[in-house]
Amino acid sequence: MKLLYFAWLRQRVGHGAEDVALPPEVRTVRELIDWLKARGPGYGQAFEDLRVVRAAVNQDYVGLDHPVKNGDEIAFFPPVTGG
Amino acid sequence: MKLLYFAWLRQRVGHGAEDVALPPEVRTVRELIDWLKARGPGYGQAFEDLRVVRAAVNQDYVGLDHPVKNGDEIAFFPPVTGG
Amino acid sequence: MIRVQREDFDVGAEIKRLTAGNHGIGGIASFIGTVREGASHDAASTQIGAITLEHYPGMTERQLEAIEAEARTRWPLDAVLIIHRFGRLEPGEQIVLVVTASSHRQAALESCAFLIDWLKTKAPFWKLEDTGEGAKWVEARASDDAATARWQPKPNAAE
Amino acid sequence: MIRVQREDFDVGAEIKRLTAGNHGIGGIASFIGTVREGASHDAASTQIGAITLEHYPGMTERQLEAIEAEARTRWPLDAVLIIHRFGRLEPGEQIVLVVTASSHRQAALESCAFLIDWLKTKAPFWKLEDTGEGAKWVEARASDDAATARWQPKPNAAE
Repeated sequence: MKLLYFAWLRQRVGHGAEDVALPPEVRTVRELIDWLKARGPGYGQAFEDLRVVRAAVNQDYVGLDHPVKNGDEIAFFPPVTGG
Repeated sequence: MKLLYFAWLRQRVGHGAEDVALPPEVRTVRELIDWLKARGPGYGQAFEDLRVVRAAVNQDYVGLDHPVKNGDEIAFFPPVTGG
Repeated sequence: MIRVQREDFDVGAEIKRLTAGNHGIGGIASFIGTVREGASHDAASTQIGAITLEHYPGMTERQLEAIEAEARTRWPLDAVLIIHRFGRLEPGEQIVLVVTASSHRQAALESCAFLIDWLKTKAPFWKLEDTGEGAKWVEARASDDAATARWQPKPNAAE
Repeated sequence: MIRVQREDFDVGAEIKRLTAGNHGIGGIASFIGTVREGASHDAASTQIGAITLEHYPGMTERQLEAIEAEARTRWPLDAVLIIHRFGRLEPGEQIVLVVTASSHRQAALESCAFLIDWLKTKAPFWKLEDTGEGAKWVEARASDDAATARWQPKPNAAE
Protein backbone atom coordinates (compact mmCIF):
# COMPACT_ATOMS: atom_id res chain seq x y z
CA MET A 1 0.00 0.00 0.00
CA LYS A 2 1.30 3.41 -0.95
CA LEU A 3 0.74 6.26 1.50
CA LEU A 4 1.05 9.93 0.52
CA TYR A 5 1.08 13.02 2.72
CA PHE A 6 0.72 16.63 1.59
CA ALA A 7 1.27 20.12 3.02
CA TRP A 8 1.59 20.29 6.81
CA LEU A 9 0.64 16.61 7.16
CA ARG A 10 3.75 15.80 5.13
CA GLN A 11 5.86 18.08 7.31
CA ARG A 12 4.57 16.55 10.56
CA VAL A 13 4.91 12.94 9.38
CA GLY A 14 8.40 13.78 8.12
CA HIS A 15 8.09 12.38 4.59
CA GLY A 16 5.76 12.66 1.60
CA ALA A 17 5.43 9.02 0.58
CA GLU A 18 5.97 5.55 1.99
CA ASP A 19 5.12 1.96 1.23
CA VAL A 20 3.56 -0.07 4.04
CA ALA A 21 2.24 -3.60 4.36
CA LEU A 22 -1.22 -3.43 5.82
CA PRO A 23 -1.93 -5.67 8.85
CA PRO A 24 -5.16 -7.65 8.36
CA GLU A 25 -7.03 -5.88 11.19
CA VAL A 26 -6.83 -2.51 9.37
CA ARG A 27 -9.90 -2.35 7.13
CA THR A 28 -10.88 1.33 6.97
CA VAL A 29 -9.24 4.74 6.62
CA ARG A 30 -10.01 5.42 10.29
CA GLU A 31 -8.33 2.18 11.38
CA LEU A 32 -5.36 3.02 9.17
CA ILE A 33 -5.01 6.40 10.90
CA ASP A 34 -5.16 4.76 14.34
CA TRP A 35 -2.53 2.25 13.27
CA LEU A 36 -0.27 5.03 11.88
CA LYS A 37 -0.61 7.13 15.05
CA ALA A 38 0.89 4.25 17.04
CA ARG A 39 4.00 4.36 14.84
CA GLY A 40 5.46 7.62 16.18
CA PRO A 41 4.92 11.15 17.45
CA GLY A 42 5.04 12.71 13.92
CA TYR A 43 1.98 10.70 12.94
CA GLY A 44 0.33 11.63 16.21
CA GLN A 45 0.79 15.32 15.41
CA ALA A 46 -0.31 14.92 11.82
CA PHE A 47 -3.56 13.18 12.79
CA GLU A 48 -4.18 15.16 15.98
CA ASP A 49 -7.36 16.85 14.72
CA LEU A 50 -9.21 14.81 12.11
CA ARG A 51 -11.57 17.72 11.33
CA VAL A 52 -8.75 19.22 9.25
CA VAL A 53 -7.58 15.98 7.62
CA ARG A 54 -8.92 14.83 4.27
CA ALA A 55 -8.30 11.44 2.68
CA ALA A 56 -8.31 10.02 -0.81
CA VAL A 57 -8.22 6.38 -1.84
CA ASN A 58 -6.91 5.78 -5.34
CA GLN A 59 -7.24 9.53 -6.02
CA ASP A 60 -10.89 9.83 -5.02
CA TYR A 61 -11.98 11.72 -1.91
CA VAL A 62 -13.35 9.32 0.71
CA GLY A 63 -14.75 9.41 4.23
CA LEU A 64 -13.04 7.89 7.26
CA ASP A 65 -15.08 4.72 7.06
CA HIS A 66 -14.05 3.94 3.50
CA PRO A 67 -12.42 0.48 3.15
CA VAL A 68 -8.70 0.20 2.45
CA LYS A 69 -6.72 -2.75 1.13
CA ASN A 70 -3.16 -3.55 0.10
CA GLY A 71 -2.49 -2.16 -3.37
CA ASP A 72 -4.42 1.05 -2.70
CA GLU A 73 -2.87 4.50 -3.01
CA ILE A 74 -4.01 6.40 0.07
CA ALA A 75 -3.36 10.11 0.52
CA PHE A 76 -3.81 12.39 3.52
CA PHE A 77 -3.91 16.17 3.25
CA PRO A 78 -5.47 19.29 4.76
CA PRO A 79 -8.62 20.81 3.22
CA VAL A 80 -7.55 22.15 -0.17
CA THR A 81 -6.94 25.87 -0.42
CA GLY A 82 -7.14 26.11 -4.19
CA GLY A 83 -4.74 27.90 -6.49
CA MET B 1 -24.19 73.08 -38.46
CA LYS B 2 -22.53 69.75 -39.17
CA LEU B 3 -24.79 66.80 -40.01
CA LEU B 4 -23.57 63.18 -39.86
CA TYR B 5 -25.30 60.01 -41.08
CA PHE B 6 -24.31 56.43 -40.27
CA ALA B 7 -25.07 52.92 -41.57
CA TRP B 8 -28.17 52.65 -43.79
CA LEU B 9 -29.15 56.27 -43.06
CA ARG B 10 -25.85 57.30 -44.68
CA GLN B 11 -26.56 55.04 -47.65
CA ARG B 12 -30.10 56.40 -48.15
CA VAL B 13 -29.08 60.05 -47.75
CA GLY B 14 -26.20 59.42 -50.14
CA HIS B 15 -23.40 60.91 -48.06
CA GLY B 16 -22.00 60.64 -44.55
CA ALA B 17 -21.48 64.29 -43.65
CA GLU B 18 -22.59 67.74 -44.75
CA ASP B 19 -22.55 71.31 -43.55
CA VAL B 20 -25.86 73.16 -43.58
CA ALA B 21 -26.98 76.61 -42.51
CA LEU B 22 -30.02 76.23 -40.27
CA PRO B 23 -33.08 78.33 -41.14
CA PRO B 24 -34.41 80.19 -38.08
CA GLU B 25 -37.70 78.23 -37.95
CA VAL B 26 -35.86 74.93 -37.26
CA ARG B 27 -35.46 74.71 -33.50
CA THR B 28 -35.61 70.98 -32.64
CA VAL B 29 -34.31 67.67 -33.96
CA ARG B 30 -37.83 66.85 -35.19
CA GLU B 31 -38.08 70.11 -37.10
CA LEU B 32 -34.62 69.50 -38.57
CA ILE B 33 -35.78 66.08 -39.82
CA ASP B 34 -38.90 67.59 -41.42
CA TRP B 35 -36.78 70.27 -43.08
CA LEU B 36 -34.29 67.63 -44.38
CA LYS B 37 -37.10 65.42 -45.75
CA ALA B 38 -38.20 68.31 -47.98
CA ARG B 39 -34.73 68.42 -49.54
CA GLY B 40 -34.97 65.22 -51.56
CA PRO B 41 -36.14 61.60 -51.82
CA GLY B 42 -32.98 60.17 -50.19
CA TYR B 43 -33.77 62.06 -47.00
CA GLY B 44 -37.38 60.94 -47.27
CA GLN B 45 -36.27 57.30 -47.35
CA ALA B 46 -33.73 57.76 -44.55
CA PHE B 47 -36.31 59.32 -42.20
CA GLU B 48 -39.27 57.20 -43.34
CA ASP B 49 -39.69 55.40 -39.98
CA LEU B 50 -38.50 57.44 -37.02
CA ARG B 51 -38.86 54.46 -34.67
CA VAL B 52 -35.57 53.16 -36.08
CA VAL B 53 -33.76 56.49 -36.17
CA ARG B 54 -31.59 57.70 -33.28
CA ALA B 55 -30.10 61.17 -32.96
CA ALA B 56 -27.14 62.69 -31.13
CA VAL B 57 -26.41 66.37 -30.60
CA ASN B 58 -22.77 67.14 -29.95
CA GLN B 59 -22.14 63.42 -29.40
CA ASP B 60 -24.83 62.90 -26.77
CA TYR B 61 -27.98 60.87 -27.44
CA VAL B 62 -31.04 63.12 -27.54
CA GLY B 63 -34.78 62.84 -28.10
CA LEU B 64 -36.60 64.32 -31.07
CA ASP B 65 -37.63 67.41 -29.13
CA HIS B 66 -34.08 68.34 -28.21
CA PRO B 67 -33.15 71.88 -29.35
CA VAL B 68 -30.68 72.37 -32.20
CA LYS B 69 -28.69 75.45 -33.17
CA ASN B 70 -26.06 76.46 -35.70
CA GLY B 71 -22.65 75.22 -34.57
CA ASP B 72 -24.02 71.89 -33.29
CA GLU B 73 -22.77 68.53 -34.56
CA ILE B 74 -25.92 66.48 -35.19
CA ALA B 75 -25.79 62.80 -36.06
CA PHE B 76 -28.49 60.40 -37.27
CA PHE B 77 -28.12 56.64 -37.15
CA PRO B 78 -30.05 53.40 -36.64
CA PRO B 79 -30.25 51.79 -33.17
CA VAL B 80 -26.72 50.60 -32.40
CA THR B 81 -26.01 46.92 -32.88
CA GLY B 82 -22.84 46.80 -30.79
CA GLY B 83 -19.56 45.20 -31.73
CA MET C 1 -8.02 52.88 -21.19
CA ILE C 2 -9.96 52.62 -24.43
CA ARG C 3 -8.91 52.37 -28.06
CA VAL C 4 -10.98 52.29 -31.25
CA GLN C 5 -8.84 51.12 -34.15
CA ARG C 6 -8.81 49.39 -37.51
CA GLU C 7 -5.73 47.28 -36.67
CA ASP C 8 -5.75 43.88 -34.98
CA PHE C 9 -4.44 43.54 -31.41
CA ASP C 10 -2.17 41.10 -29.55
CA VAL C 11 -4.02 39.92 -26.44
CA GLY C 12 -0.99 38.63 -24.57
CA ALA C 13 1.03 41.80 -25.16
CA GLU C 14 -1.91 44.02 -24.17
CA ILE C 15 -2.50 42.17 -20.90
CA LYS C 16 1.21 42.22 -20.08
CA ARG C 17 1.50 45.95 -20.73
CA LEU C 18 -1.68 46.73 -18.77
CA THR C 19 -0.71 44.84 -15.63
CA ALA C 20 3.10 45.09 -15.65
CA GLY C 21 4.60 45.96 -12.30
CA ASN C 22 1.30 46.04 -10.40
CA HIS C 23 1.66 43.33 -7.75
CA GLY C 24 -1.59 44.28 -6.06
CA ILE C 25 -3.51 42.55 -8.85
CA GLY C 26 -4.82 39.10 -8.00
CA GLY C 27 -6.95 38.39 -11.04
CA ILE C 28 -7.21 39.48 -14.65
CA ALA C 29 -10.41 38.72 -16.56
CA SER C 30 -10.59 39.17 -20.29
CA PHE C 31 -12.99 38.63 -23.14
CA ILE C 32 -12.24 38.53 -26.84
CA GLY C 33 -15.11 38.81 -29.29
CA THR C 34 -14.46 37.24 -32.70
CA VAL C 35 -16.27 37.13 -36.02
CA ARG C 36 -18.35 33.98 -36.04
CA GLU C 37 -18.96 32.29 -39.33
CA GLY C 38 -22.30 31.07 -40.58
CA ALA C 39 -24.40 32.19 -37.65
CA SER C 40 -25.81 35.62 -38.18
CA HIS C 41 -26.52 38.02 -35.35
CA ASP C 42 -29.87 38.46 -37.06
CA ALA C 43 -31.89 35.23 -37.11
CA ALA C 44 -33.58 36.29 -40.35
CA SER C 45 -30.32 36.49 -42.32
CA THR C 46 -27.39 34.18 -42.92
CA GLN C 47 -23.96 35.67 -42.59
CA ILE C 48 -21.59 33.76 -44.82
CA GLY C 49 -18.54 35.97 -44.97
CA ALA C 50 -17.07 39.09 -43.49
CA ILE C 51 -18.69 41.79 -41.40
CA THR C 52 -18.01 45.51 -41.61
CA LEU C 53 -18.25 47.64 -38.50
CA GLU C 54 -19.04 51.32 -38.86
CA HIS C 55 -18.63 53.69 -35.91
CA TYR C 56 -19.06 57.33 -35.00
CA PRO C 57 -15.53 58.68 -34.48
CA GLY C 58 -15.51 60.84 -31.40
CA MET C 59 -18.84 59.74 -29.94
CA THR C 60 -17.82 56.08 -29.90
CA GLU C 61 -14.67 56.89 -27.91
CA ARG C 62 -16.64 59.10 -25.51
CA GLN C 63 -19.18 56.34 -24.91
CA LEU C 64 -16.45 53.77 -24.30
CA GLU C 65 -14.72 56.12 -21.86
CA ALA C 66 -18.03 56.65 -20.05
CA ILE C 67 -18.68 52.92 -19.66
CA GLU C 68 -15.14 52.36 -18.38
CA ALA C 69 -15.73 55.11 -15.79
CA GLU C 70 -19.05 53.48 -14.84
CA ALA C 71 -17.35 50.10 -14.33
CA ARG C 72 -14.73 51.74 -12.15
CA THR C 73 -17.41 53.22 -9.89
CA ARG C 74 -19.10 49.82 -9.53
CA TRP C 75 -16.04 47.63 -8.89
CA PRO C 76 -12.59 48.20 -7.33
CA LEU C 77 -10.47 47.86 -10.47
CA ASP C 78 -6.72 48.27 -10.82
CA ALA C 79 -6.77 48.41 -14.61
CA VAL C 80 -9.28 48.40 -17.47
CA LEU C 81 -8.61 48.06 -21.19
CA ILE C 82 -11.17 48.16 -23.98
CA ILE C 83 -10.07 47.81 -27.59
CA HIS C 84 -12.72 47.85 -30.31
CA ARG C 85 -11.97 47.45 -34.00
CA PHE C 86 -13.88 48.88 -36.94
CA GLY C 87 -13.81 48.24 -40.69
CA ARG C 88 -14.06 44.97 -42.58
CA LEU C 89 -13.41 41.83 -40.51
CA GLU C 90 -13.23 38.26 -41.82
CA PRO C 91 -14.56 35.19 -39.94
CA GLY C 92 -12.19 34.22 -37.12
CA GLU C 93 -10.84 37.76 -36.73
CA GLN C 94 -10.82 39.52 -33.38
CA ILE C 95 -13.38 42.34 -32.97
CA VAL C 96 -13.19 43.47 -29.38
CA LEU C 97 -11.07 43.00 -26.27
CA VAL C 98 -12.02 43.73 -22.68
CA VAL C 99 -9.51 43.28 -19.86
CA THR C 100 -10.21 44.05 -16.22
CA ALA C 101 -7.75 43.58 -13.37
CA SER C 102 -8.48 43.69 -9.67
CA SER C 103 -7.20 42.43 -6.37
CA HIS C 104 -10.44 40.42 -6.19
CA ARG C 105 -11.43 37.90 -8.80
CA GLN C 106 -15.17 38.51 -8.56
CA ALA C 107 -14.65 42.22 -9.30
CA ALA C 108 -12.56 41.37 -12.35
CA LEU C 109 -15.01 38.72 -13.62
CA GLU C 110 -18.18 40.75 -13.06
CA SER C 111 -16.84 44.00 -14.52
CA CYS C 112 -15.55 42.16 -17.59
CA ALA C 113 -19.01 40.62 -18.16
CA PHE C 114 -20.66 44.01 -17.58
CA LEU C 115 -18.41 45.75 -20.10
CA ILE C 116 -18.72 43.15 -22.83
CA ASP C 117 -22.52 42.99 -22.46
CA TRP C 118 -22.61 46.75 -22.91
CA LEU C 119 -20.18 46.74 -25.82
CA LYS C 120 -22.07 44.03 -27.68
CA THR C 121 -25.38 45.85 -27.35
CA LYS C 122 -24.99 49.56 -26.59
CA ALA C 123 -21.69 50.67 -28.12
CA PRO C 124 -22.11 53.02 -31.11
CA PHE C 125 -21.23 50.55 -33.85
CA TRP C 126 -23.31 49.38 -36.80
CA LYS C 127 -22.72 46.00 -38.35
CA LEU C 128 -23.00 45.17 -42.04
CA GLU C 129 -23.00 41.43 -42.76
CA ASP C 130 -22.13 39.67 -45.97
CA THR C 131 -25.01 37.24 -46.60
CA GLY C 132 -26.08 34.98 -49.42
CA GLU C 133 -28.31 37.82 -50.65
CA GLY C 134 -25.67 40.54 -50.42
CA ALA C 135 -24.64 42.90 -47.66
CA LYS C 136 -27.25 43.51 -44.97
CA TRP C 137 -27.33 45.87 -41.97
CA VAL C 138 -27.90 43.98 -38.74
CA GLU C 139 -30.88 45.12 -36.68
CA ALA C 140 -30.66 45.63 -32.92
CA ARG C 141 -31.81 42.58 -30.97
CA ALA C 142 -34.16 42.38 -28.03
CA SER C 143 -32.17 39.52 -26.45
CA ASP C 144 -29.09 41.71 -26.26
CA ASP C 145 -31.07 44.33 -24.41
CA ALA C 146 -32.00 41.64 -21.90
CA ALA C 147 -28.32 40.81 -21.27
CA THR C 148 -27.56 44.47 -20.64
CA ALA C 149 -30.68 44.95 -18.53
CA ARG C 150 -29.24 42.54 -15.92
CA TRP C 151 -26.86 45.34 -14.95
CA GLN C 152 -29.38 48.15 -14.63
CA PRO C 153 -30.65 49.19 -11.21
CA LYS C 154 -34.15 47.77 -10.82
CA PRO C 155 -36.87 50.42 -11.21
CA ASN C 156 -38.51 49.45 -7.91
CA ALA C 157 -35.31 48.90 -5.94
CA ALA C 158 -34.92 50.87 -2.72
CA GLU C 159 -32.81 54.01 -3.10
CA MET D 1 -7.56 20.47 -22.00
CA ILE D 2 -5.79 20.72 -18.67
CA ARG D 3 -2.14 21.14 -17.70
CA VAL D 4 -0.46 21.19 -14.31
CA GLN D 5 3.06 22.53 -14.64
CA ARG D 6 5.89 24.34 -12.89
CA GLU D 7 6.67 26.55 -15.90
CA ASP D 8 5.07 29.90 -16.67
CA PHE D 9 2.64 30.23 -19.61
CA ASP D 10 2.11 32.72 -22.45
CA VAL D 11 -1.57 33.73 -22.40
CA GLY D 12 -1.67 35.10 -25.95
CA ALA D 13 0.00 32.05 -27.45
CA GLU D 14 -2.25 29.68 -25.49
CA ILE D 15 -5.44 31.41 -26.61
CA LYS D 16 -4.26 31.51 -30.21
CA ARG D 17 -3.38 27.80 -30.22
CA LEU D 18 -6.66 26.83 -28.52
CA THR D 19 -8.94 28.68 -30.92
CA ALA D 20 -6.97 28.61 -34.18
CA GLY D 21 -9.06 27.70 -37.19
CA ASN D 22 -12.37 27.44 -35.33
CA HIS D 23 -14.57 30.09 -36.93
CA GLY D 24 -17.65 28.98 -35.04
CA ILE D 25 -16.29 30.68 -31.92
CA GLY D 26 -17.82 34.06 -31.13
CA GLY D 27 -16.35 34.74 -27.73
CA ILE D 28 -13.34 33.75 -25.68
CA ALA D 29 -13.35 34.41 -21.95
CA SER D 30 -10.22 34.05 -19.89
CA PHE D 31 -9.02 34.55 -16.36
CA ILE D 32 -5.46 34.77 -15.11
CA GLY D 33 -4.82 34.42 -11.40
CA THR D 34 -1.64 36.11 -10.18
CA VAL D 35 0.29 36.19 -6.92
CA ARG D 36 -0.89 39.26 -5.08
CA GLU D 37 1.55 41.01 -2.80
CA GLY D 38 0.86 42.08 0.75
CA ALA D 39 -2.66 40.78 1.03
CA SER D 40 -2.76 37.30 2.45
CA HIS D 41 -5.47 34.81 1.57
CA ASP D 42 -5.64 34.26 5.32
CA ALA D 43 -6.75 37.39 7.17
CA ALA D 44 -4.78 36.32 10.25
CA SER D 45 -1.43 36.33 8.43
CA THR D 46 0.47 38.78 6.28
CA GLN D 47 1.98 37.45 3.10
CA ILE D 48 5.02 39.52 2.25
CA GLY D 49 6.76 37.46 -0.38
CA ALA D 50 6.37 34.37 -2.47
CA ILE D 51 3.88 31.55 -2.22
CA THR D 52 4.56 27.87 -2.79
CA LEU D 53 1.85 25.66 -4.23
CA GLU D 54 1.93 21.95 -3.49
CA HIS D 55 -0.28 19.55 -5.40
CA TYR D 56 -1.12 15.85 -5.62
CA PRO D 57 0.28 14.67 -8.96
CA GLY D 58 -2.27 12.43 -10.61
CA MET D 59 -5.27 13.34 -8.47
CA THR D 60 -4.95 17.05 -9.24
CA GLU D 61 -5.02 16.36 -12.98
CA ARG D 62 -7.99 14.00 -12.57
CA GLN D 63 -9.92 16.62 -10.62
CA LEU D 64 -9.17 19.29 -13.21
CA GLU D 65 -10.29 16.98 -16.00
CA ALA D 66 -13.50 16.27 -14.10
CA ILE D 67 -14.32 19.96 -13.62
CA GLU D 68 -13.63 20.64 -17.30
CA ALA D 69 -16.04 17.83 -18.19
CA GLU D 70 -18.62 19.27 -15.79
CA ALA D 71 -18.34 22.72 -17.41
CA ARG D 72 -18.81 21.13 -20.83
CA THR D 73 -22.06 19.49 -19.72
CA ARG D 74 -23.36 22.81 -18.36
CA TRP D 75 -22.45 25.10 -21.27
CA PRO D 76 -22.00 24.64 -25.04
CA LEU D 77 -18.23 25.14 -25.24
CA ASP D 78 -16.00 24.90 -28.29
CA ALA D 79 -12.77 24.86 -26.32
CA VAL D 80 -11.58 24.82 -22.71
CA LEU D 81 -8.06 25.28 -21.37
CA ILE D 82 -6.98 25.13 -17.75
CA ILE D 83 -3.32 25.62 -16.84
CA HIS D 84 -2.34 25.53 -13.18
CA ARG D 85 1.18 26.05 -11.92
CA PHE D 86 2.81 24.60 -8.82
CA GLY D 87 6.04 25.33 -6.96
CA ARG D 88 7.39 28.63 -5.68
CA LEU D 89 5.81 31.74 -7.20
CA GLU D 90 6.87 35.34 -6.59
CA PRO D 91 4.45 38.30 -6.34
CA GLY D 92 3.20 39.31 -9.78
CA GLU D 93 3.71 35.83 -11.24
CA GLN D 94 0.90 33.99 -13.01
CA ILE D 95 -0.63 31.06 -11.10
CA VAL D 96 -3.57 29.84 -13.12
CA LEU D 97 -5.18 30.35 -16.51
CA VAL D 98 -8.73 29.49 -17.55
CA VAL D 99 -9.86 29.98 -21.15
CA THR D 100 -13.33 29.10 -22.43
CA ALA D 101 -14.55 29.61 -25.98
CA SER D 102 -18.09 29.37 -27.26
CA SER D 103 -20.32 30.60 -30.02
CA HIS D 104 -22.23 32.47 -27.28
CA ARG D 105 -20.57 35.01 -25.03
CA GLN D 106 -22.68 34.22 -21.94
CA ALA D 107 -21.61 30.57 -22.11
CA ALA D 108 -17.96 31.59 -22.32
CA LEU D 109 -18.25 34.15 -19.50
CA GLU D 110 -20.25 31.97 -17.13
CA SER D 111 -18.18 28.82 -17.61
CA CYS D 112 -14.96 30.79 -17.09
CA ALA D 113 -16.30 32.20 -13.80
CA PHE D 114 -17.50 28.72 -12.76
CA LEU D 115 -14.11 27.14 -13.45
CA ILE D 116 -12.03 29.78 -11.71
CA ASP D 117 -14.31 29.76 -8.65
CA TRP D 118 -13.81 26.02 -8.44
CA LEU D 119 -10.07 26.20 -9.04
CA LYS D 120 -9.53 28.87 -6.39
CA THR D 121 -11.43 26.90 -3.76
CA LYS D 122 -11.73 23.19 -4.58
CA ALA D 123 -8.68 22.27 -6.66
CA PRO D 124 -6.25 19.95 -4.85
CA PHE D 125 -3.54 22.51 -4.12
CA TRP D 126 -2.10 23.64 -0.83
CA LYS D 127 -0.61 27.07 -0.43
CA LEU D 128 2.39 27.98 1.71
CA GLU D 129 2.83 31.72 2.19
CA ASP D 130 5.98 33.60 3.14
CA THR D 131 4.96 35.90 5.97
CA GLY D 132 6.75 38.19 8.39
CA GLU D 133 6.78 35.28 10.86
CA GLY D 134 8.06 32.67 8.40
CA ALA D 135 6.28 30.30 6.03
CA LYS D 136 2.68 29.49 6.89
CA TRP D 137 0.17 27.07 5.37
CA VAL D 138 -3.00 28.85 4.28
CA GLU D 139 -6.23 27.52 5.75
CA ALA D 140 -9.35 26.94 3.66
CA ARG D 141 -11.71 29.91 3.73
CA ALA D 142 -15.45 29.96 4.27
CA SER D 143 -15.91 32.89 1.84
CA ASP D 144 -14.43 30.83 -0.99
CA ASP D 145 -16.94 28.09 -0.30
CA ALA D 146 -19.66 30.70 -0.70
CA ALA D 147 -18.37 31.67 -4.16
CA THR D 148 -18.38 28.03 -5.23
CA ALA D 149 -21.78 27.38 -3.66
CA ARG D 150 -23.36 29.79 -6.17
CA TRP D 151 -22.87 27.09 -8.78
CA GLN D 152 -24.31 24.16 -6.82
CA PRO D 153 -27.86 23.00 -7.47
CA LYS D 154 -29.95 24.25 -4.55
CA PRO D 155 -30.89 21.47 -2.07
CA ASN D 156 -34.60 22.32 -2.27
CA ALA D 157 -34.72 23.03 -5.99
CA ALA D 158 -37.29 21.07 -7.99
CA GLU D 159 -35.85 18.02 -9.73
